[in-house]
Amino acid sequence: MQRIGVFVCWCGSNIAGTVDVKQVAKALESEPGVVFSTDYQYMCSKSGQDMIKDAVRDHRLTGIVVCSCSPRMHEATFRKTASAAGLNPYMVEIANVREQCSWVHKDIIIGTQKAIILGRAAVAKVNLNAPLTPGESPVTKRALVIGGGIAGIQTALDIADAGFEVDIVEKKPTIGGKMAQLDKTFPTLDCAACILTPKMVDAAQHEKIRIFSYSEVSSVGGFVGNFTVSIRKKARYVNEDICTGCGACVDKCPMKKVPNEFNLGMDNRRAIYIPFAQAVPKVATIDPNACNMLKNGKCGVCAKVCTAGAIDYTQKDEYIEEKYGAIVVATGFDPISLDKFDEYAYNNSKDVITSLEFERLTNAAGPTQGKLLRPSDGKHPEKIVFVQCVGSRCSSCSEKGKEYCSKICCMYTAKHAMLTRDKYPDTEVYVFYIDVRTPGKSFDEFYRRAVEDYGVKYIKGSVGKIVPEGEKLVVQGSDLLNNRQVVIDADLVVLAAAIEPDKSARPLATMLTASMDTNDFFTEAHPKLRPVESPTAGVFLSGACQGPKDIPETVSQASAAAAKVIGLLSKDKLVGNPCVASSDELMCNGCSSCERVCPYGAITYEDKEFRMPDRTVRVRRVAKVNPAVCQGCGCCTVACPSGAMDLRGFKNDQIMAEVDAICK
Amino acid sequence: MRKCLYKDIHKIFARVAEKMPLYIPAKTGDEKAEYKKWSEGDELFEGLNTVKSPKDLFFPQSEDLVRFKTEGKNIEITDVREDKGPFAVFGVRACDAKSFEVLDRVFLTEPRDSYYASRRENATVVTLACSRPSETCFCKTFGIDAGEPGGDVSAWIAGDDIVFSANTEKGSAFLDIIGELTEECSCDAVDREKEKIAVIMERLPLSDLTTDGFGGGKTEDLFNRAEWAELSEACLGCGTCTFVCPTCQCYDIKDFKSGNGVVRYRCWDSCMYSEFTKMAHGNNRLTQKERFRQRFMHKLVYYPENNDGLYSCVGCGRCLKSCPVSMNIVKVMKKLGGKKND
Amino acid sequence: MNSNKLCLEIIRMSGTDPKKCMACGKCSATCPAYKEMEYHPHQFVSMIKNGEIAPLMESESIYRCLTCFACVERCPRGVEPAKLIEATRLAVVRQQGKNRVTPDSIPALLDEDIPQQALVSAFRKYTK
Amino acid sequence: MQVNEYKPLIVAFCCNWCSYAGADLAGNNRADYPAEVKIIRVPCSCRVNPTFVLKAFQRGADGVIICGCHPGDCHYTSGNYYTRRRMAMLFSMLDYLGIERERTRLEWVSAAEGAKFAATMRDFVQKVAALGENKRLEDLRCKK
Amino acid sequence: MQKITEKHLAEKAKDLLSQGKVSAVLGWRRGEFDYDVTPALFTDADEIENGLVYNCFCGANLSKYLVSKIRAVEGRMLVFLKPCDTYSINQLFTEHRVDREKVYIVGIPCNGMADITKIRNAVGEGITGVSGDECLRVETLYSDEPAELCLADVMSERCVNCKSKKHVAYDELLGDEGEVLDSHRFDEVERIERMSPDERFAFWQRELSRCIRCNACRDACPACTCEVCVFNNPASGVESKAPVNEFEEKMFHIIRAFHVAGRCTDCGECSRVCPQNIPLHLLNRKLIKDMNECYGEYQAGEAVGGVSPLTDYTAEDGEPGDLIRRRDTDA
Repeated sequence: MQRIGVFVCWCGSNIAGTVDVKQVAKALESEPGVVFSTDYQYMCSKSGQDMIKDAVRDHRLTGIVVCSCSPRMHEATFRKTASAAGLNPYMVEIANVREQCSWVHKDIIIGTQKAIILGRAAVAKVNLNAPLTPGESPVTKRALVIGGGIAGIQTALDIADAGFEVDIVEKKPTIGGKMAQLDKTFPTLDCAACILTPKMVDAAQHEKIRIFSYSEVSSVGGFVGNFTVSIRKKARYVNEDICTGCGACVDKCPMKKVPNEFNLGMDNRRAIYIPFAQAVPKVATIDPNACNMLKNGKCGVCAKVCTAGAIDYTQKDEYIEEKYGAIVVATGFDPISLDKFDEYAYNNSKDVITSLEFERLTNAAGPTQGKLLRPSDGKHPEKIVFVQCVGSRCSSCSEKGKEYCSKICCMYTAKHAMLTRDKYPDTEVYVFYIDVRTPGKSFDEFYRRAVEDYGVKYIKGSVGKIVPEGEKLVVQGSDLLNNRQVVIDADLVVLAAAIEPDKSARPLATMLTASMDTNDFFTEAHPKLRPVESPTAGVFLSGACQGPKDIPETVSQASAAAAKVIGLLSKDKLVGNPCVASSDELMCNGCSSCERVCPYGAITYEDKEFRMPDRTVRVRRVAKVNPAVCQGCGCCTVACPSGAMDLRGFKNDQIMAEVDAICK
Repeated sequence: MRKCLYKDIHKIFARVAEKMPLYIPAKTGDEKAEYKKWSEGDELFEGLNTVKSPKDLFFPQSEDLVRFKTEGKNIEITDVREDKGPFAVFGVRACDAKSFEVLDRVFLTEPRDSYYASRRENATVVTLACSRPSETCFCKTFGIDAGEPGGDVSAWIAGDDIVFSANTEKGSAFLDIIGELTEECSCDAVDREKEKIAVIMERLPLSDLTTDGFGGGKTEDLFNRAEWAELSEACLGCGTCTFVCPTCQCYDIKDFKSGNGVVRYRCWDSCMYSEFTKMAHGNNRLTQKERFRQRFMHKLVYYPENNDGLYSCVGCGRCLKSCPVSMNIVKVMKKLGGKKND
Repeated sequence: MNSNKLCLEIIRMSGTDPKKCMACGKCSATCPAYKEMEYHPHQFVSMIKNGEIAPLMESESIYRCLTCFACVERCPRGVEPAKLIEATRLAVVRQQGKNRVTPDSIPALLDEDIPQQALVSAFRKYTK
Repeated sequence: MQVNEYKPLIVAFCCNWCSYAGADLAGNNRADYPAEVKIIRVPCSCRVNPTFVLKAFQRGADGVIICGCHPGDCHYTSGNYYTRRRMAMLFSMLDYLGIERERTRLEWVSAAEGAKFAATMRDFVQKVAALGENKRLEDLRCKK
Repeated sequence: MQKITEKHLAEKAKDLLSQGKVSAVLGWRRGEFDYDVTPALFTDADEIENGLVYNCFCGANLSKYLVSKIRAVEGRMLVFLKPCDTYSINQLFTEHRVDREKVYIVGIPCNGMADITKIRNAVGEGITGVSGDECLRVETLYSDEPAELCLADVMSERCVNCKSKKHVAYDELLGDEGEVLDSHRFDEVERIERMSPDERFAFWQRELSRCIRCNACRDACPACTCEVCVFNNPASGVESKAPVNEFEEKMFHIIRAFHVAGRCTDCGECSRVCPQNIPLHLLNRKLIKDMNECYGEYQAGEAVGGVSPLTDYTAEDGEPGDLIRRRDTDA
């Protein structure tokens, strides 16, 4: 049985004005468990708190009920008071007799009656309270960033600058991501490589940053502060530590016809290759699907020419296990496949290209050394049609397109159109648009310049079909403003393909137990207030893996995620919320209902041996709640059919006792 | 003996109901029947067995015993028993009438159960002989004569008449109440009816079932028999058999916290439940096999051992009809009866 | 029936939802009969959405639509303009005496180049 | 309100993050609502077990209202979505059993909606009062 | 179509036992009468030959037994499952209550099970023999001529509205595969929905007041496999052993319906075993119907794994009021 002290606060006249506090204190004195009951002008004042401390000592109180303002105001205060008096802070309950009573009810009789009932409910609850101790878990002061694009690089740099070790895992042979493939960046038109490559170098040279390129995460265990991650370093058949990146092997490799993925297959590379000149790490990688030596043991030229002796055909995939306190997902995006959009003839004509391909075509380091030439015949295109919203905002064709707006296409299309007109003023440039969406600093001005200063012809409407005819592409579209159908004989068509999360994100989300939306973008812990955190504690989101983003947005989110990680890693220990769910394994059926509704992936299962009453041993699957991950919503308690799952601090019997007390 | 036309039975009911509440078996839905308080329009259910037996009238499924009321730190205790006064129950079959004897031996021996006793004393039991027993009936196994149903008044439906015969003082008083609706008669028609019943009883599929191998003193023979495992394997552990049984008398006393006090009540319990007689150390019957065995050992061995050979099964056949998995005392008796563990 | 009610009826008959339209114009961009039509597929969508049904019902456009369903196939929002046009045509045909083709008019239409099947289906489609 | 008017007993389960804060705001704004409403704080509306609702009726409540964050705003991202499904099923089931549907309600009240909280409570109390005492889900043992 | 009889079942069982593929067989054992068959575990061929039965009284769903029985057996257990029983077993697999690897499922066809209460109502007391399948010959003590009954007329309520003749889980099938049926199983629910609230209240009051809380519905239910049922657990706040009053009667059945919501495969065992013939399946079906209408068609146990409507959500779900209002406008 508890020994409960009741403290009724006057809050000056705030409560005492419409609640007879003396009567409340007196009425609650006779409640079961109550051994002391009093009232005071300001319970939250120092003398009020001292009064509580004295009463705890004098009356050997085990529980406290404060009838005062909202617990959202002073629950923490009184918990500290209890703590100072040697009580467990969770033995305190607040009856909210100010916001819910004196402030909303004018009549003192009614107010007093209700205050007594609210007090009674709090007493009933405290009678069933149990001391709670928040779990503590140590924090591994290292972070993992998954994805080495601009988002991952920025996050890693910020975390490392704060003094924490960071590992970047990048699945490609080099970091840099999509931004490395871009030519210029909107709206300022500075060259992507010029602003990105210094950051790549910074990351490579940072003493706190390790880059695992050509690597993938293969499994994730543990929880916030204590993740264990297994990283698969794919065999690149080149000893990274020795390779100097001189490129001699690349020059001599006889396998010359391997499509170059960095240039989206618009030119070729060798079987041993360095993706691009500024690659980080600048080491060669052998493509095992193209290399003759690896495929049938014939060749070995690269090993012969490598003076450093870095080539190692026997290299195997290597698994590295590391511990981290925080994980940042920065897996980025990809343009969608356009295979299913027959009307655009993407698969029928080399001269129908995506915007990313266009970036490579105009990039000085691209397949045409920056000259805008048609992929089919290398001629200079005179009429170019840009088509926006290809696969975006597509609500009826989920199997081929995306329902959302890809956000960045309007701006890069304006950029492409403008740059084309700038470099080749003789070119006619058309842009088919549905809406031009340019919210962002200097964005609309940028688009207007394309129209007004560069004479790009924007047509409000869509393209219905593109038919290659001879050297031309016949583009049939609608011009809605003039209510006519237009036909343009174009030389080149550029499709602004929708973007989607990288394909590796889904399996990664499963490993991380991080939730995703229906489009496979990672879900935020709160769409407004916690936009860079995943609902899974310790997992943070950076860049386009969370939703379509342009570079400035990506970088700011990357830094924001870093700030959250730094906040987490600067703690020595994580003190959990003790009001977490816990499962009574004797009653648990192991049915997985709770796991399915847990937004945090806090529930796992284990097979446990039970000694049955008849002395047999039975192995049963039971749920386990990780208190460091559980946030205490209690959703699982209702999903649980057997009632094995309960929520500390808001236990079933506590809530039902409150119901009883109120309905008494 | 007194008789009246069976089609005028409702007049009898009306007359009795003027004097005291009358309970008769009546239909509750399309298919099942229950003992219920008679009111105008209710018709006697002519089938044999109600789902629940009439033991409900003396030992209801749940009854409040006492109420504790807390006011602040004071507790006030009130006896909340309902004293219903005299009542009559009509249409009780021989097996159910016999079951009262089984219950009496439990509740009326010291310490006497005053709740039960009061209802028994207040009740006039009018029985009715079975002219069309069911294939599940086996009262004969326990020496019960379906043609001599007993109780305070025995009744037979003989031809177009219903014939009454008082067995006790309460019975005579009952016949006085219905006196002017009935006329004196000889016992010839009843004797003919009894003979008919005796013939039918012989024809029943379970008429050859005997209690050989059971009874007091057989604990050691039966307790460790291997067959219990197979017999109990389908048992779901529900309480259907116990709750429909006229002789099962186990109950639990529980407290219900009403918010403004405590209601102490008792309710039927079932030895088939895993929580039955659960104690601080846990449960003494650990598996369904043991719980299953308990129920039948109690009916066929322990009870007769302590009650002069009286079995606490009356062969009413309710459990045969109600068990969700069709496991029942007949199957147990056939499997274990007459054999020794060797 | 007033024009708004008729529009709702046409929407119901077609089983489509013109409110889903985002005015991209892809239906009209893809339409092979565009030049033959006074009102184009996107106009059907927007006019029916806005309750302007009379001009459409009076227009020859409803018979110029080839029902090739290119717009249905291409529409990124699942609005399915051809179904709206079809429903409009039905609404007209259902009116008394509004059969587009009568048995008498068939002989005049006979032409070696027209497959007989086309006539049969036109007859089915354009009459009550 | 008149003195002799029938006063229903209302149990309101409020989620800590939105609706309880909304009730606090109603208090801050001195927005009047009937004293028959008694609030029980839960971390999230998804903590409310259908059993609690039934228990409240058993104990003598005349109406039960559950308040949570607006869909999409749940502090725990998805709790209120589960609540919505569970309560839709519970309320429908009660309706199926012939129990007055106005006795139960689910409302979304944000921390900024003090006025909505008060108005909702006023409306709910009025609707429940019009039904009179809860007879169809009462437990006579719990009556005084 | 080959007709599958108990002979085929027995052959199959003996076959698999002798091959050592299974070490025990879960089936139905012959009783005293033709209709009182009992679920049973067989381990040798003779027992199977003499005891195994399959007729229109084998209504008992054997899937739940696996939860407890499978522990007692080394190796795999053969279980005979009717189409509707296979949904239950899938649900048990989903909930990790039965290990798939330890079960060998032989799917058997089912033409609907007979309800002995209905037969009794038709022919009266004293049933001494029931034979036949589509057409039943019922012999009684009180009539020299056997009565002829059509199975369809005395079919269990749940079989009248059979939802599926298709086996959704099996290792082997005896006979031909059936199909999912358009069962009209919600017709009765709709009929109740169309009643006025007062009529509905009276209807359920009448039905539920007969409850004797024998727990047969719960103990037979393949979804009720909790280690400790809340109604047996004093700490749950709802524990009770008797239908003390109207509230308790309702509370028990509402909570039970909720605990199995989204998990109930609508196998109908609850109603079959109820000694008082309370149409308990109409509570579960109501929830199934509501969930289907609100959250898309869902059949528990149709496949292993996945989420049920109450462990899932979409942002566009309707509000509780919408559901009831919509019904009002429909009515």
